[in-house]
Formats: sequence, structure tokens, C-alpha cells
Amino acid sequence: MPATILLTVGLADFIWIVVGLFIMFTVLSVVVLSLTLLERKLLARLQLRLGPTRTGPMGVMQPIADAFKLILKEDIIPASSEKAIFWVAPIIVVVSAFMIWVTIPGTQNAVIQNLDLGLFYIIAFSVIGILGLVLAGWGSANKYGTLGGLRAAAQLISYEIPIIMVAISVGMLAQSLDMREIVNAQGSYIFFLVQPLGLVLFFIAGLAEVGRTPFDIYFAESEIVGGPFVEYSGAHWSVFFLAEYINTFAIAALTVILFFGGWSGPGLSGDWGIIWFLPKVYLVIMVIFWIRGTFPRLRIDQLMAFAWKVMVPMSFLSVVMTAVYLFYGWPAWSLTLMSSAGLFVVGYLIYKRMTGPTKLVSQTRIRQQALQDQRRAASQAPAEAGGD
Amino acid sequence: MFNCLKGMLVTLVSTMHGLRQPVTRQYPDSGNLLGHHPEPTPVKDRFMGFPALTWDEDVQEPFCTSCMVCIRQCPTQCMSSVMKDNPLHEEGKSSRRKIVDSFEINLNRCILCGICVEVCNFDAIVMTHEHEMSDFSRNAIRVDLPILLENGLKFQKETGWIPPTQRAKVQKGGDAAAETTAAGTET
Amino acid sequence: MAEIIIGPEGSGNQPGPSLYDQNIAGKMPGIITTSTDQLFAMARKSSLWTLSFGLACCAIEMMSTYMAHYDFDRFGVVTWPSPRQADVMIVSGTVVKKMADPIRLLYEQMPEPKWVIAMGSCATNGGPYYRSYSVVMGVDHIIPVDVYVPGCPPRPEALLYGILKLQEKIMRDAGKK
Amino acid sequence: MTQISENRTPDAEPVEMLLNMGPQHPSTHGVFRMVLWVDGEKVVDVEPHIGYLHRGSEKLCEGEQYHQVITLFDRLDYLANFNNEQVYCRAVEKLMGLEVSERSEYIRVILCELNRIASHMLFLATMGLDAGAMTPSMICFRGRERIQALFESVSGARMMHNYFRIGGLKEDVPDDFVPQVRDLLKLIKEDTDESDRLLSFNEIFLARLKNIAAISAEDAIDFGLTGPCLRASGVDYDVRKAAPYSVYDRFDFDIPVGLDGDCWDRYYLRVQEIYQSVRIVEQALDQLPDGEVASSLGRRLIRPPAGEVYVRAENPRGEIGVYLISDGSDRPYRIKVRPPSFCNLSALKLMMKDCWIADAVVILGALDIVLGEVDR
Amino acid sequence: MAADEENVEETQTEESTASPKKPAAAPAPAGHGTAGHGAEQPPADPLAALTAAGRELLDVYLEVLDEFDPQAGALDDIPQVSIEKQHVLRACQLIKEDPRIAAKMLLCLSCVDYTEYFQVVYILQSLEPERTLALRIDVPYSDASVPSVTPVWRAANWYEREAHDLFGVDFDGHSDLTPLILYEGFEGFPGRREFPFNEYQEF
Repeated sequence: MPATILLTVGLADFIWIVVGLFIMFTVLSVVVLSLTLLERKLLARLQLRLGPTRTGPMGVMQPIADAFKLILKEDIIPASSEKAIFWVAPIIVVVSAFMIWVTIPGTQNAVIQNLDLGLFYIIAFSVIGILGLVLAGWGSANKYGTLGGLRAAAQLISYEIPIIMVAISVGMLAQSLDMREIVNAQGSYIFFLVQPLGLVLFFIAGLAEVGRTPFDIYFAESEIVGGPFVEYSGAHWSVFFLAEYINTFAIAALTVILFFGGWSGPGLSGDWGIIWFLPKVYLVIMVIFWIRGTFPRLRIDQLMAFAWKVMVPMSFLSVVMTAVYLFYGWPAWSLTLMSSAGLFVVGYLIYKRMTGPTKLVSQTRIRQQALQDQRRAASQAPAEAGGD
Repeated sequence: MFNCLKGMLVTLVSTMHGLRQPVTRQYPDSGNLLGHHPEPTPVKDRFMGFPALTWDEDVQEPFCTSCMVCIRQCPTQCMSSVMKDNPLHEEGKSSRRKIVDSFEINLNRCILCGICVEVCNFDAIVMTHEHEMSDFSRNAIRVDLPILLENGLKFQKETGWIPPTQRAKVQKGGDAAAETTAAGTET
Repeated sequence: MAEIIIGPEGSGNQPGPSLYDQNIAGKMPGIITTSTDQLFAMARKSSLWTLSFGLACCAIEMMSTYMAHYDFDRFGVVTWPSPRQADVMIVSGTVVKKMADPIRLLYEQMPEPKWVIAMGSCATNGGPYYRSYSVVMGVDHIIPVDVYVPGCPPRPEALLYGILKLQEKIMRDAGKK
Repeated sequence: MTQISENRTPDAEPVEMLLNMGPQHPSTHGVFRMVLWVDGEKVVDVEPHIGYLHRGSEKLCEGEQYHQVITLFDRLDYLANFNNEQVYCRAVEKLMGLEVSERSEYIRVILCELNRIASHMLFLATMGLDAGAMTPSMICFRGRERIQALFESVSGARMMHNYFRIGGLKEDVPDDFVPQVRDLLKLIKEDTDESDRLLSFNEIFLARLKNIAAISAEDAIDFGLTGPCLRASGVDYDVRKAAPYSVYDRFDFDIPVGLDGDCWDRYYLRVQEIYQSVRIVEQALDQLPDGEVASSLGRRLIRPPAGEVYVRAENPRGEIGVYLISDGSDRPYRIKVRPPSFCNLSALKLMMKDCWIADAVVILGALDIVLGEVDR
Repeated sequence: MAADEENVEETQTEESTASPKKPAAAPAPAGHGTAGHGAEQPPADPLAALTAAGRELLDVYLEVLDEFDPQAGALDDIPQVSIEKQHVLRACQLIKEDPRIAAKMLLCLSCVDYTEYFQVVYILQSLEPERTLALRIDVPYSDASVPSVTPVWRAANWYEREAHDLFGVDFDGHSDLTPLILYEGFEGFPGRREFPFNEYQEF
């Protein structure tokens, strides 16, 4: 294999790829550590707590301690598990998570291997991770694990479709699937302004894709105690953990690249754009954590219904709108208008879907009020009669 | 939808609020760190920690006469004691004929119910504010007379403890003194 | 309760050095071992993940400890639902004979190195239920316990103190080697 | 376990999977075990197993003196300690024909209602956790922590108070009790409001809870459900109103009643009950008389006359009943507790008909069981 | 000093009289009609604690259960009726269905061991109007079986299983009497009076 790669890419490129992969691995590990700390600190603040404070100053060493401990932990392979699958599953998950990053650019040049079909490649690889989750659930010979794996398969594949559709519409806008081109195409206006619908769909589907609340169904702790990861311990488990955070970071980075102009921003040019890029990404991630700190979890059937009845049609609509806009060459604000209208439709659909119970509640309350009034009247009447 | 956003607003507001004031108390630390609530929650005055025996400062002996009331009334039977003749009584210094010779409480078993304090006729046992007594072995927290007295003395000093029966007398005496100063104090 | 684990004399039921620690120690050359052991112990003590596992009354105080006012997270203590990812098992409450086997199973499912905290007088030695026909007189009849937290139930501060004690023990054990 | 597997043969189509939840499971609220037969994600049948916290309290009570039994009652329903103490003390008082002073009755009511609030707050917290939301639990525990601090300043213990005595109280409340409670009530209202805004009408939460495990009033009565679970089904039955005990007849408060009998009704009813309890406490504080609180029995050993008595009270979880038989000695001859959660839990099989696995967790959470009381 | 000494003695005498002793004879079950009381007690009216409404209810109650030879009584202030155990199922159905009582709810099913016989006490509740009743049956040790009332109230299911666990009373017609709260393989019936308390052994 290496020989063929050498033949195609040449020695210098090959060395750059190896070095780049190494750099990527290091950077991503640091990012994951920072994310775990950020998550714990931010969640703590959302919950009126302090978060880790006792490991290092302000608890900054906490993720490092966690990482050390996890690596040193005994790694149990349950006797009844399919050992090969049990071993391979985390690797599949984490490799697919890392592979996405090969082509996600940090700035114009900070990318390991830019691909012309970058977006396509990313979406293709993100699906592979699902396989790992299913295998992990099944291989650990645990019923919770199996359930979690099946949930993961159902959930992730369903939400893959809106992601693809939105990505296509963005690709159409930029007339390219190359990530750098997409960012460069946002020179005059960022795509969020013309495609708010796309952003909302992409963000929701992205949340589901990385299994963040309210879509953390496949490892729901209070239901199936960790789902596919239930039997994993030590280093194996930390690999899943790593993959989860890398995916979160990837979704945030993609959101920024596709809709918020990536590293482009006023005042900075060239590779200094990373100073715009990272804060944007971290802001998106903080929104993800904020949502995590607020919402309860959906149920699997509600989740699937939401995917197929709201997300998929609306993402098709977004593609169609973009196509119409491009075909007729309308001005940019027309797409903004259309997209906003679409967003409104989404909002209305969600409202319709989700307010069913609210309506029930309000009906109940009205009936309840009537009943209580009636009761009070009944209880007062004899008292008055007695008084008379 | 609206309520979801309202919920997000609630968490955001609590964050903003929280940036100024998380409710967390930093338990073992006694300082700094963003200046938030440096001190751990203080125990309340009435807090019932682990029991200890009190020390009679006037006579320099324990209050306890080892009358076994608390031992029999303890729901978990975590105490035991031995009685002896009081040498100080023979010398005429003390009013107690009998005195505690050894006393043992298995604090691991204690359920902090306070019944022993309530039934004690001699104000000899108190619930201190001590509650952090974790240890590595099962019977390490089985305390005997010297430690009990030490804990009790610490508690007495910290809180300015007055024996409950005397407290009542002091109050009554105070009232009586305020009302009729001429009247002599009766024992 | 067929068998009772009895630890070394005089130390209650303390677990001996785990096999896993011995393996690591064996692979490392002498001088490095000491310092790395210390380092590992620091990592371990700062990241004690507990098994979320409430038995009885003490579980409520344990929950209080996790919550905002006391915030176990400050110590790096977070809770995981699966025993496979846990380091510490806080046995909080009365251990009933019917529950003894599951507890033991859970303990065995936890990966090394692992610790147990017996919280409250019931878990230590039966507490107010010492005369009951169905209560195990202390969880150390079933599994080895590292730290005993007395109280019924212990205040959250007492539990935090227990965690500090456990950290102390982890460091001490690492220094011994 | 053997008989479980015999019940279901794998010949039947579709093959159901047996899923064991508990005794250690994050959402079983202690040590409760349920065996679910699931068809994919659907729950086909459920078999609850209790007894993982059976401590033999009823038997132990026979070996304890009357005042020692209070400590055991504290630990029955460990979320409603004051309520348990109160019902036991009332049982013995009724047996002995004791009169309790006005002031101690009022203080008992205040503390019981505060304990009800604390218990309901824990319920809101765990309900949020079961549904997957973490923040409400923190907010509710903040309120609970405040109540517990008050309890500590009154009784000396955060949970196991041992404060009520047969015929009165252990000692009078501290001097600043009334202003302290008034301040506390404001904070409680704030906390409840905040948690309510955050969770109650959240659409996802509603979608998870509304129309789940709805049971009719007839079923609820037949299963002996009491407390919020019964009232959620629309039955206006609360012992505090139906057979007023203590001084509950002097307060003006409403009994919130649900209509659909589903999980959301059970949840929201408890939120409303917090406000009603706050009302009761406010009134009780206004009316709080002066007087002696200590038990007239002093330190004397308690020996009720031979006889038997059944006393009921409204606990946070439902109606608790104490059936006490005395033979004239210093220890009770038999104490039988009618635990509210025990009956509420026995209807689990009915409630979990045709639900999803995720619902099973929520249904159990909405029942608000306390295993210490179920198993005793 | 004398006061202290006195105190000691006082407590000790108090204690000595308070020493735990098992009742030589079981206390007379309060519900056994007029003649059921022990000789040492003054022949008080067992219905004394009943209110007027309670007496009224008791009359209705007796009338409903007329065919089973009921014996009137009172559980403190709760009207109570004792019947023979074989009629209990039919009686319960009557109590539940008769509109004059309509005890729709089974509050409590308690089993009491009087060392010579068991008593099973059903405490029942009707909601509209709010009234509480008690039904009591005697069960001899030799033949400890009672007809199950699960067909009447489903709430009885777990209560009966529990009583079966703790007292060894069989409930005929109960669908599933597997141990509910005790583990499988537990020997003896811990609820019974003769079941000993554990003696604690320090480790």
C-alpha cells in the first residue's frame, strides 16, 4: 500500500502527509482535552456550579488526569463478547473521525490534503463511524449495547440525509465541493445570510449526528446506560470518547466553514485567519453545550418521525430553492427571502408537531379550572346555606 | 418552540447570574479561587454530630457516672461503659459517688439520633459538631474515654456549652434575680 | 454470602495491592517507577469516576453531594452509569442480603484499579438494622472497602472528606512501592 | 429467575427480548429491578421485582421501645422523614389519648409541609434527570439544600431528624425560626418558578410525558393508588382534606387535581402542590401560637394501653397508614405500615402496557417511589 | 449528691420494670364482639371510640354482611366487622359493590401473628363519601390459608404476596405467590413472633 501511495503522490507529499497526520493527531487530542474541560466548566456554570477546581489551577489539568487514568485503567474484554469485533469497533469509530479531518481546512493552507470533492469525502467518511457503533454494540454481547447500536444506526443514517442535502445546496451556492472554495465563495456574504434554513437544518442534524442532547439517544444514560459503550472500559472507552469529541468539533467546524465564512473575517488575511476560525468554532460548540445543559432527551420514535417528516422534506426544499435561485440568477436577497420563508415553515412544522401536547395541556388546564371552580362553588354553596 | 427558547433563556440567565454567583461551596478550601464562597457550609448550632462526653470544669472530672441509661436506650447499642467508685467523692471534692471508668462508642454504628443526650440525667453526653471522621478501617472510629472527653472538651470550649439542667437554673435564677433581688437563691 | 473476604490482619478488610499495579510496577525500571507511580497516582486520584449507585437514605445525601451546592465535579468526581467505566463504588445505604450478589457482581465488573467507599453506618456495619434478619452487617463482608464514612447519613461534607481520605490513600499506596 | 424464562418460549413470533433493568440502574431510583420483555424498542410486558432494600423494619419495630421506633420510621420513607415521624407519633398519641399542644401541632405541620416541598423538589430533579435534562436537578437541589439547612438548624440533622416526640417535640424551634422560614419560602418559590419555566412546558419534555401511562380513575382506585398518582387521574382525594388530621382543617388550600392521569399530570400536580404547601406554611406561620412544645411525658418510658389503632396521613407520595397494636408493654406488639409507594408501584404493570423503553424510565420516575418505603 | 443518687436509682428501677418481656398471653383482639375481651380489662364497650356516624356505618355494614354472621367491633374509631375466613371473598365483593358502602379501595391488608392464630385485617376505604372500614378474619396456625381477594381489588395482589412471604399465610386463588420481598431460598417466616432477632457479631 505505501508503495502505491508513494507512486501516486510522490515522496515529499507522502512525508508531508505523515507529518501532517501526526500534527493533526496532536492538535486534535489537545482540542479534545480542551473541549472536555470546556464542557465541564460551561455545564457547571449553566448549573450554578464551579466544575473542576482542584486539579491544577482552576482545574485545567483535569482532562489530562482523566486521560492518564483512562489509559492506565484495566481494559476488560468481556468473556462473552465477540473479541475481534469488540477490539475493532472503537478503531473504526476513531479512524473515521480522524479521517474527516484530513480535508477540513483550518485556514487556506492549514490542511493536510485538500480534495476537490472534500465535502463529499467528509460525508462519506462520517457514515463509517456508524458501522463502528453498531459493531461495538453488537460485539459487546450486552442487550443495552445491542439496543444502543441499533438506535445509533437508525438515528445516524436518518440524519445523514438532511446533512447531505444541505451540503449539496451549499455546494451549489459555492459551485464547488472543495472546502477552500466554499470559504472563498463567501467573500462577499456568508452563506448564513442566504441560507438560514440550511444552517438550522444542518445544525440540528449535526447535533443528532454526534449524539448531543436532545439527540443523545443511542447512549442515553438513564435508559440504556451508555448504549454501545456499556461494556467498554479503559483505553477502549476513551477512544470512543475521543471520537465523540472530535466529531463534535468537526460538526462545529463544518458549520463555520459552510455557513459562517470559515477563516474569513475582517482585518486578518492568509493563515492568520485561524484567529477568526477557532473562536467561531468554539462559539458554535458552546451553543451545543448550552443546548445540552437545557434540553431533555427525545424518544427514539419522535426522533425518527422528526427526521423523516420535517428534516428530510425541508432539506429537499432547501436544495430546490437554491437550484431555482441559481437557475434564474436572481439576486442574493431573494434566496434569503425564500430560505427565511422555509425556516418559517420549519418553525411552523415543529410548532405543529411539538405543540400537540401543549394543546392537550392547555385543554386539560381549562377543564381543570372549570372543575375546580365547580367544586369550589359546590363547597361554598352548602356553607352559605348553612350560614343562612 | 417558544417554551424551548424560554428554557434556553433560563439557563443563559442562570449562567449570567452564575458568573457572579455559583452556589457551590468550596469544601476543604478556605480561601481565594475567584472569590466565590470560600468557606464550606458551617454547621448549624443544633447540629448533631458524633457524641462525646463532657468534662466538669469545676471538679475536674467527667460528668458521666456510667449509669447506663444511654446504653440501654441507644437504638443501635453502639456504646458500652464500666463504672467505678469515684476517688474524688471519697476525698469529698465531688458529689458523684460513682464515676465512669471506661466508655466506648462505636461511632461507625452511631446513627446520630440524639436519644442518648436526651435521656442522660447528668448532662454527661453531648452531640458535638464533629462529623468528618472517615477512616481506612472498619473499627478505627471506635473511640474510648480519653478521646470522647477530648472531643467533648473541644465542643464545650467552641460553643461555650452550659449543662442543660444548669442552663435552666441559670435562666430561672436570672429571671428570679431580675424580679426579686432580695430573695436568696435556692439550690 | 458464601465466602467472606478477610483482609490482612489488623487492617480491617483492606485490599492488597492489585495485580494490575504490580504488573505495571514490574515492567518499569526502579527509579522511574517511583516517580511514575506518583504521577499515575496523581492522575488517578484526580479523576475518580464513581458508579452511580444509590442504595438507600445515604443515596440522597450522595446526590446532594453531586449537585450544585457541594459539586463533586470539583474533585474530578463524575458519575458513570456503567461499572466498566467506574473507579470508585460508593456503597451508600443498607446492603440487604438480596442485594449482596448484585453488589459483588458490580464490584467484579469494575476494572482495576478500583476502590470502594462504605458510606453511612448501614454500609459499614448494619447501623440501625443490626438486628435485622435480612441485612448484611456491613458491605465489607462482601467486598473489600477502602474508606469508611460514618454517619447516618453522613453530611455531604463528610462524604467529601471521605473522598479526600481516599485520595490520600491512593497517594500513600503509590509512595509505598 | 427460572420461572421467568419458562413463561416465555422462544417459539412465539415475534421473539421478545428480555431486558433486565436494575437492581443497579441509573434510573431505578435506588434498588428496584424490573424485567422488561421488549419487542425492538416496544415494551411488551414488565415484571417488577422489589425487596432489594427489605430491611425488616416492621419486625425491628417490635423489638424497639416506642421512642426508639421513631428512628426507624425516619428511615422508612427517607425523603419524608418529618411526615413519617408525625404519623407514627400521632398513632401512639391516639392510642394513649394524649393531647398535643397547639404550638407543637403547628410546628409539626410547618415542618411536614416543608418536607413535602423538599421531597417534591427531589422528584422534579429526578424527573428531569430521567428525561435527560440535567439543569433542573441542580436548580431543585439548590432549593432542597436550603430547606435542609433549615431542618438542620431546627432539628440538628439534615435528613434523619428524630425531632418529633410522642406528645410533642424534642425542643422548641430556634428563636429566628419564623423569619427564617419566611425568607425560605420566597426562595423556594423562586426556585420552583425557575425550574418550572425551564422544564414543565418544554416541548420535548411535554412530548416525552404527555399521554404516557394514562390510567383511569377506576383503575387507580382499584390499585389503591394514593397521593399525586391518584389525584392526577382526577380523583379529588387527599387525607388532609378528606379526613383532616392535626390542624390541617384550619388552613385554606387547594388540592390540585389532574384529569388525564398521565405522567405529565403527575409531574405538574407536584409542581402545583409545592405552591399549595407554601400557602399552608405561610398561613401556619401567621397563626403560630406561643406555648409549650415539649412532650408531657418527659423522659418517662412510654407504655400505651393495650389496643390497636390505624392512623392515616398524607405523605408526599400518598397516603401512609400505620396500623399499631399495643399489648401494654413498652414495645409495640405489631406495626404495619401502609406504604404509599408500595401500592403505587404495584400498578406498574398496568402503566407500562405498550410503551417504549424510554417511557418505562419516565413512568417509573413519575411514580416517585422510595424503595425504603416499598420494601421496608 | 442525694439527688444524683436518686436519679440513678429512679432510672434504673424504671429500666428494670421496662425490661423487654414477651406478653405471656396474646392481647385480646379488640374486634371480637362483646365477650372477646380479656378478664383483666374492665368490660368496656368496644364501640366506645366510635362516633355516631361510625355507629351508623357499622349498622349498615352489619346489614350488608348479614348472611355471614358478622360480629361488630371497632378498630379504635374505625367500624370493624369480623367474619369467618371462608366467606371473605364473597363478603369483600359485597362490600365493594353494595352502593351503601362502596368501599372501592383497599387501603391496607395487614397480617398479625397472635402466636396461636393469625389475624388478617383488611382496611377499606370508600371515597364518596369518605369513610374507612375494617374487616377482620381469624386464621388458625394449623390451616393458614385464606381466600384471596385479588379478584375484588387488584391492590391486594402485592399485599398478599408480602403476607405470604413474611407470615406464611397461603392465599387460595392468588395467581402468583412467589417471594416478593424476600430472596429465594429464605427459610422461615420473619414476620412471625417466634422468628428471632439477629444477634450482632462485631467483626
